[in-house]
Amino acid sequence: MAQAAVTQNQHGHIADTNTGISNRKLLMWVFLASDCLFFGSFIATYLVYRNESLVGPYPNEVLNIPVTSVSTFVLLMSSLAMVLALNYAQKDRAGLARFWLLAVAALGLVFLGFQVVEFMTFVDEGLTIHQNLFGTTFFILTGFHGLHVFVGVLWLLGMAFAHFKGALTSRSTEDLEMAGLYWHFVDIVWIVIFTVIYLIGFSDGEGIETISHATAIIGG
Amino acid sequence: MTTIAFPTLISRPTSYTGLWSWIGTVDHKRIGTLYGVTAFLYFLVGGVEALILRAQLAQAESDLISPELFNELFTMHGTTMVFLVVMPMSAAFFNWMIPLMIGARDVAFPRLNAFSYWTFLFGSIFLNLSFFLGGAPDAGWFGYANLTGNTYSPGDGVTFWALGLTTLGVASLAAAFNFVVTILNMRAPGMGLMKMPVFVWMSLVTSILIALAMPIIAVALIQLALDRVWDTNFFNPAAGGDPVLWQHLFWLFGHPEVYILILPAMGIVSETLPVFSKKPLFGYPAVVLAGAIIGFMGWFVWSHHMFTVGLGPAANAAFAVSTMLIAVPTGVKIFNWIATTWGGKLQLNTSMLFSLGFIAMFIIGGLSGVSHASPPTDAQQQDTYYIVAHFHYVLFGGAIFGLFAGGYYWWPKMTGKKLGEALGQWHFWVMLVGFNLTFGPMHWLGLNGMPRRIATYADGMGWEMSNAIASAGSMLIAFGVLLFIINIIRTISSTQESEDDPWDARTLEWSIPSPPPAYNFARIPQVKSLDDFWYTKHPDLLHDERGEEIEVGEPVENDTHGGGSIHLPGMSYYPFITSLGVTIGVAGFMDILVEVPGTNIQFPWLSAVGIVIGLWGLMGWTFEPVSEEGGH
Amino acid sequence: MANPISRTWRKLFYQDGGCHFQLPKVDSAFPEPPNEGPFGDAGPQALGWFNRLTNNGRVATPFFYTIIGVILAILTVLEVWLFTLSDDFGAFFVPMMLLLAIAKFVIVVAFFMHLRFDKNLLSLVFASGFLLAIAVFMIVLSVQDKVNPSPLIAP
Amino acid sequence: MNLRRLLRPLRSRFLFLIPVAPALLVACNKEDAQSTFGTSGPIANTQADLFIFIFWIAVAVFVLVEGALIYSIVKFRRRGSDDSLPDQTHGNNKLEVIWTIIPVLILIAIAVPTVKIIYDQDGWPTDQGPVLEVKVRAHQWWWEIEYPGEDVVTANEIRIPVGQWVNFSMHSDDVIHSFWVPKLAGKMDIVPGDVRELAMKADEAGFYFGQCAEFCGEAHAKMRFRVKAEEPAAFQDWLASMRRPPVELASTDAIDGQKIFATNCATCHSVNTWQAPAARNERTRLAGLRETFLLDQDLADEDRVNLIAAPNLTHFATRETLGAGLIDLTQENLEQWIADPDAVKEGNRMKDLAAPYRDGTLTPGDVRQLAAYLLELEPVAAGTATVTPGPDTPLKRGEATFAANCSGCHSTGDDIVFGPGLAGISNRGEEAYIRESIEDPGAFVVPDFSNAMPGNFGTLFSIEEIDELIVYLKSL
Repeated sequence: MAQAAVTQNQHGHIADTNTGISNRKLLMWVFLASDCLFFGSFIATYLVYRNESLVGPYPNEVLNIPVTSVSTFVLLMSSLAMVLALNYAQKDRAGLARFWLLAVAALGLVFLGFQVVEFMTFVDEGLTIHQNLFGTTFFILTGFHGLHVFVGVLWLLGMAFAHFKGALTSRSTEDLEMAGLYWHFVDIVWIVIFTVIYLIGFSDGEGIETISHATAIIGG
Repeated sequence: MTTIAFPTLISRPTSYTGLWSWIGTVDHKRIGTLYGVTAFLYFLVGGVEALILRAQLAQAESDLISPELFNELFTMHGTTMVFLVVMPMSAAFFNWMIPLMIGARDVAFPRLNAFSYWTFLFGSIFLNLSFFLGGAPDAGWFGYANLTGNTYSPGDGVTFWALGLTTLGVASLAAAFNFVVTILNMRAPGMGLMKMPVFVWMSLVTSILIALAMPIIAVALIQLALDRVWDTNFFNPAAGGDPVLWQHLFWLFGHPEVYILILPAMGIVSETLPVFSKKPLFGYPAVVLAGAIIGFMGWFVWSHHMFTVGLGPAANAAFAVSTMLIAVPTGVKIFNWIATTWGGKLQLNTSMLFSLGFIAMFIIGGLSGVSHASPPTDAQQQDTYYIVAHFHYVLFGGAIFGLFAGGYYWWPKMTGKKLGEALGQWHFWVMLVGFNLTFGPMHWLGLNGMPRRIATYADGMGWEMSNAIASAGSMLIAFGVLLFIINIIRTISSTQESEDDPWDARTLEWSIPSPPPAYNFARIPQVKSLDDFWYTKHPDLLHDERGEEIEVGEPVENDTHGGGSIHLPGMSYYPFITSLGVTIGVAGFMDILVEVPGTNIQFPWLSAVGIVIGLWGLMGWTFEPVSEEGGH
Repeated sequence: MANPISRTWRKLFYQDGGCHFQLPKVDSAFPEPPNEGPFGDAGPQALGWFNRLTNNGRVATPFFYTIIGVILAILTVLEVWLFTLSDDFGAFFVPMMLLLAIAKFVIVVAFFMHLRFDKNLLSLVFASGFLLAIAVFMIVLSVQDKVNPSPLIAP
Repeated sequence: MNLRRLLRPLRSRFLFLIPVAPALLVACNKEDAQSTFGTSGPIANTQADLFIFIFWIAVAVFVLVEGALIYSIVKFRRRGSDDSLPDQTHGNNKLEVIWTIIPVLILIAIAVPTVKIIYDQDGWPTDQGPVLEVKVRAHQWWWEIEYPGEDVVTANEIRIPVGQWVNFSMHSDDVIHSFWVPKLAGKMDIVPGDVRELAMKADEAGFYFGQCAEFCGEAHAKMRFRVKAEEPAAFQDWLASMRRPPVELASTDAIDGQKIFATNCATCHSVNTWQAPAARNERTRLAGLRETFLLDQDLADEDRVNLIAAPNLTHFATRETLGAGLIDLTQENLEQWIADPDAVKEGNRMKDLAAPYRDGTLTPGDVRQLAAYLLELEPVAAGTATVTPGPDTPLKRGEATFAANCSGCHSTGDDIVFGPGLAGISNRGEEAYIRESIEDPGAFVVPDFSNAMPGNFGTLFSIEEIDELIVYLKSL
């Protein structure tokens, strides 16, 4: 029992900390706050260069909203699967937890598949990272998001296969919770990207300064 | 928790001496020492670079070095001093002192801490390798686009710069996360946030600033690197890209960075002044609050670096006002420091002299700062030596003096020996005189119209005398540093031990032996008030001036970890390996891409190697138990 | 909790957990840190409204999460549907889209990422990063708009 | 309190003031060329005044705060081995409030005039007569100057009239530069892909020093220039002289130098923009280069750098400096410059681009002759103009375009310079053939010739210019 207590302590047992939050969870949230600025910079770059591309293809010529809506939906549902996996793990139902965990990874892979197909289609239509500002900012922003998803998938698969049974039960759900927080963050970044770049940005290239309208309305 | 054996491939380090023990160490004190030694070596490198620059500028029409070399040297001088000296030197003090000051046995994530150091070391080595591999970066430490593009910087230097700084950013971020968690979570029982030493407070603010500012520069550097390696268009005017965006991203990071550099020094003097005045810090809540406000307001002043870019009168006016406002909390700090000395019994030893020198020089830097917070006057001062004078008064007279104060103050804590006082006094005065000789005349130079970053200047501009004085002063500074090195060597070779608490200090780190044992605190202290340790020593002072009794805590009877024995995390090579992988992974984006057959994809093969190494390190890191079974 | 509706609600959506989020009391040898002074509780107090709105210390059931997931799905469908009608909304389109995105964002953060159940400090940490990003990049966008109204080739 | 007694222990430590003193004595001499004091224009005057205002406030604060600090150090230093503890004061809320509010008041005193001046100096006053527009294009590492509406193009020396507001509208064709004439106005950065404007006025005649203030690469230190403010009449004379033809070349060196110049230098350097059409062509040519530079994304990086327009040398001998305000214009300096430009200004691209340097065929004699030629490039005196500008016909404009862009390689006779002589070209084919040969030189190449003609004339010239060029060519 002493052994178990020590191990728990090393994992930042909640009782040890001043805030009552385990070290790792606090670390994760600080990291996520920091990552907000990371994606914020890329999104801001995209918005600064809205309607500034000198040559096409412009967003409305290549963006495929129906397809991306499906992939957005897939990612959103993966978040649901993630939270279910964690919930079952907390209830010591390792089998169900692993099932949902694999579902998350699978949905993540489907999302990545959509993204690969999307990128290839865009390149076929002449949009590359060199082509114009839209290409540069779009590919690098969504590419970095895709990279985050990919890392998340690896992490989750690691949790599901390589990691031990203990991690999927209530005795040490924190490992899973970390992965979950990361996964949900990747999802909310996509929520912003989907709205700002796909739905709002679809009209770009025709010189509509919609964002400044939005800032005017929201700010005023 | 079930532990499944994982083929970690290498056995964990066990010896506590020798080279391997340093590579595998996760002890915050050892890592702090590594940071300190590395930063000091880079201080010498950056100093030599500065001396060459000053030698070139000592006289008009000088052709001692080529303009190309001059540009490389001033770029690397700035980059080195900011990223490889002041930041890691602050990190050295963070590492050493935060756990000791808050009564913890280590930082929250010891292995992550080791990872931060090694990543910093590898990144800095990679950055400096550029001198030998085709030319150092020569576009300035601020790297303004589009001079950094392939068109105008065709060599590899700027790519080295962008990728090197990205690596350093990873190191800083990991360290910052670690310190935020450590400070928030690992305080001794009873040490509320408003009972923390000011140094810990400033470390917290600094770490939060790093955590939030570093991602921005990382993105800017990634964009720059992609522009150079993959021909993207982020800062390419030919495709409609706007070089001003770089300036926004850079200074959005760069201004918080200024506070990242100065706040640790402010924290240090907030510790030394009360100790050597034998008085509590005057207005502790105000000093803490001012530091936090500086940290917050520092986010909304960045465009004052861009007053001459032509952002328009509205933006200039708004940023002028916000910039002036930030002088208020800074002033509050200075007034509180002076009030701390007021009515005290000042012990004017070297550490105290450096602290007072910090205040004196920082006031000058702050006042010259106000004059370019005003865009119309800044229009004449921007990009001149006046600015060079200003920020050296803030960052040399400020940050470096503060770090020296901390060095002299904590040296006995870290090594168990006091640095020589006589040499120390010489060191301070030579440094102070040299510093003012070097950077004082630069005020005149700037107002006399001498732009920054010029490799040479014409005769007859009225700049000769001031430049000659500045160059002579720089030699004096070098002499001062030499005295410091001699002092270190003499101290190390001497046998005279210092007491555990030679300064009659106030904070928890002095309550344990010097140098501290590996486990820091045999008993975790129990804290009841600010400066708890001081009141344990001076129970007669338990009544403050309002007549309220200040409580003093007793150490916690039992160790928190089970069994009553102290448990320390085991050493590990994996942070080192992971750092190596990360650095190689980033460095792989240098000009060594191979084309994937049949496609037009440029594949950074070296990055793949780095990723493999990094993954191996991560796997080992994850599956290696924190400590050996039965190790306690 | 005599109210049958609230009882049903609790039955549907909450369970008493011996789970992770319900924090065990600290060890008695390890006393609760005393009041942390003017700033120690400032964050949690400022976010008290959030605390009151949420049912602190409870963990939801899979059914509850599914409901949240369905709501998110509905919001997404709504977004795409409104997008197809974007021409009808004119200047209101963008703020409407942003509001929907914010709603989804908040729901995921609050429920899926448990901020609603967790210590308020975590909300403070995340909000500081997120709101700071919004603030500074809004300023960048407004400043850049004036500098660079359109791609410009020197005449 | 006896001050002497107080200071005694510290006296030796104030020795540091002795070496610092010279630093304080080397105060600004406002006569220095780039001093920001002793200014000569309303913009710089106001900026200097505001600085002085802030300076005295800063001095007052400095004396008070440093004084308090030093007083505290001296008064409260520990004497001997006094181990007693001083009074343990923790703080004083009243003091905190006071020293928060006082700085706020001081800063308001600074902020109010600051904001007012920011708005005052945005643009120029409209009630002080017409404004002179001057276009500045910054290059690595020289300045191209144009007086729009006057058909005058020059480089590195800007002439402006005294007492008239001048608005500089500035572009950069490569990296960020910063335009700064300390005596007249604070600086303004010039960002590629955008326009920056800076208005200023010179109150007295003078030769004002200027310098690029934003780090712009290797020769940044040597990217200087001059602003010559003259009485309005003298300025108008100068403008007129820039439209007069050059004097007859006198020395044989100069005449030989002209030939060397035509074959080796004229591709980049224009000397004939005294003709109105040529001046317009120069602008078009530079605009074309710029457009190619900015918009042609397929251009290799090396080629992009090489798309360099070189300083205009029309009536070069009337200038006073050489190498972007670097050295005085004398025969000796000019020869040194031509013989080895890198020795004077490292980084400049002349040696990479001009054939004689690449081939190593530039002899000292050539250098002497070139310098002699350039130093004779002066406008004829007013009233002695022998050539009255003829009617501005398409033929004339075409001739000027040809002279500026083509004559380096093509003669108008039958001889071959680099390219074929063009006499009787209208007999060789239809107009469409000529047009295509200009726009796409590779299209019809006579077998013996390898095509060496730059392929970018189609983008470089406007349609009208090509039309005019064809009119001229058909007349041969």
